[in-house]
Amino acid sequence: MKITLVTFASLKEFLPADTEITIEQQATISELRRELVQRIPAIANILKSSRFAVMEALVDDETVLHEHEIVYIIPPSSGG
Amino acid sequence: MKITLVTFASLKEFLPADTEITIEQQATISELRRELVQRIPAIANILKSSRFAVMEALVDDETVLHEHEIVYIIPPSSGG
Amino acid sequence: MIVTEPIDLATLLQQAHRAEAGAVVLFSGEVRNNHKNKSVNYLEYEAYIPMAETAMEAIVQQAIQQWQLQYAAAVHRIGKIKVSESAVAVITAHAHRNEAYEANQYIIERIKSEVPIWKCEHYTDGTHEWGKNERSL
Amino acid sequence: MIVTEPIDLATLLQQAHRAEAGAVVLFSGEVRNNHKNKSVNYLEYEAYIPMAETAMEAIVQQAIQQWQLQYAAAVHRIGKIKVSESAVAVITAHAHRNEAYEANQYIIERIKSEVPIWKCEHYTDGTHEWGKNERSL
Repeated sequence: MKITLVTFASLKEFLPADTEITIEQQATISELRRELVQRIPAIANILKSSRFAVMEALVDDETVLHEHEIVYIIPPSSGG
Repeated sequence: MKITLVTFASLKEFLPADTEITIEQQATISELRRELVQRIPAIANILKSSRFAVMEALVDDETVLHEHEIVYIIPPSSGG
Repeated sequence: MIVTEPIDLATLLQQAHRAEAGAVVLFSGEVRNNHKNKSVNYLEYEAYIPMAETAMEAIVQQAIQQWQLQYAAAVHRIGKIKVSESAVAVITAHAHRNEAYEANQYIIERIKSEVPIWKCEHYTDGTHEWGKNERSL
Repeated sequence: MIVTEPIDLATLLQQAHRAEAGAVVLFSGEVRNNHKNKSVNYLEYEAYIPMAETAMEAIVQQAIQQWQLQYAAAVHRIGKIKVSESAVAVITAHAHRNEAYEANQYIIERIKSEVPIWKCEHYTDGTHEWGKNERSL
């Protein structure tokens, strides 16, 4: 299935802000993490400390993704 | 000898802001304190926690006063 | 609140006076001209705006409850911000000053560690670096 | 500095921005509409002006040295001050925020306990009462 990834900050330098990718049906956030690290090993560290959100709400590693969903990858805050 | 007392805040309600008084030659601040408490017993407490200044500098209890000096009596701060 | 225009500290202050408040504390986080011994040209902030606004508002409301503040507000600016300009402002008003200071620090600490906003330092040598938060999530 | 006119917080803030400072903290001590369950009409402040100005300046300079502040200033207003108006303002600027907060609190604490300035609360029932400092000298 296809999902869209939205990235921010340093992650954008590895993965464009708005990227469509194809992953297995019923994949979880945790599987998405693994898939991304395999494709782009350089982001392993950032991903480890990033949170994920769907529809403006944080989601945990067990959350199951659905076709066409937009997944926001939120690296550690550095505002202020 | 004559000296002038300058008072502030609650002390003014007992002793006008600018009061000339006569005390013994060579009196010290400590003797001035005693003298004032005798004359106006109601200010004993405030005087105990007040500082004295002459010519914009704090003076201690042993400081000797001189004729025509202006003595500022500074009660505890309550600014801010 | 997230804004793209310069933060107007004077107006923020004006809105914070309350008859029951004896203390108003304003914090302004401003862009420094140096970072890790490198000369800073400007900063650029990015936010995941809807979540950032919700998170900031929740932090402010939490502080109002916890300290019984008369007033509190927080504003973060995003986009390019020049040296000496304010990137974030927090204002708190309380009957007493210790609470106003404490709540103010609480709000800025939580904004920095939790709200999805990111800083990119642009140096005068042309390089740039995304900010790293010392604390982990 | 001792002033008789309203304290202009916006101008104070404007003067405090420094390229090396990442944090500016402003404290405004304002007149509350109540004190010890009595309704306050206005406050009246009195100072022994020359000593008060010297003492405030010394405290500010001490804080600048101690925290290596980029900037610090303190202003106290005297005379009649209405509810919600600022009686005292302290502003500090530092590379980092913790120092800016800490130095700011240090300055206001010392002003309140040491500087020869006195407050008289005038209540709406027509009575008045000179402020007492909880701390002894």
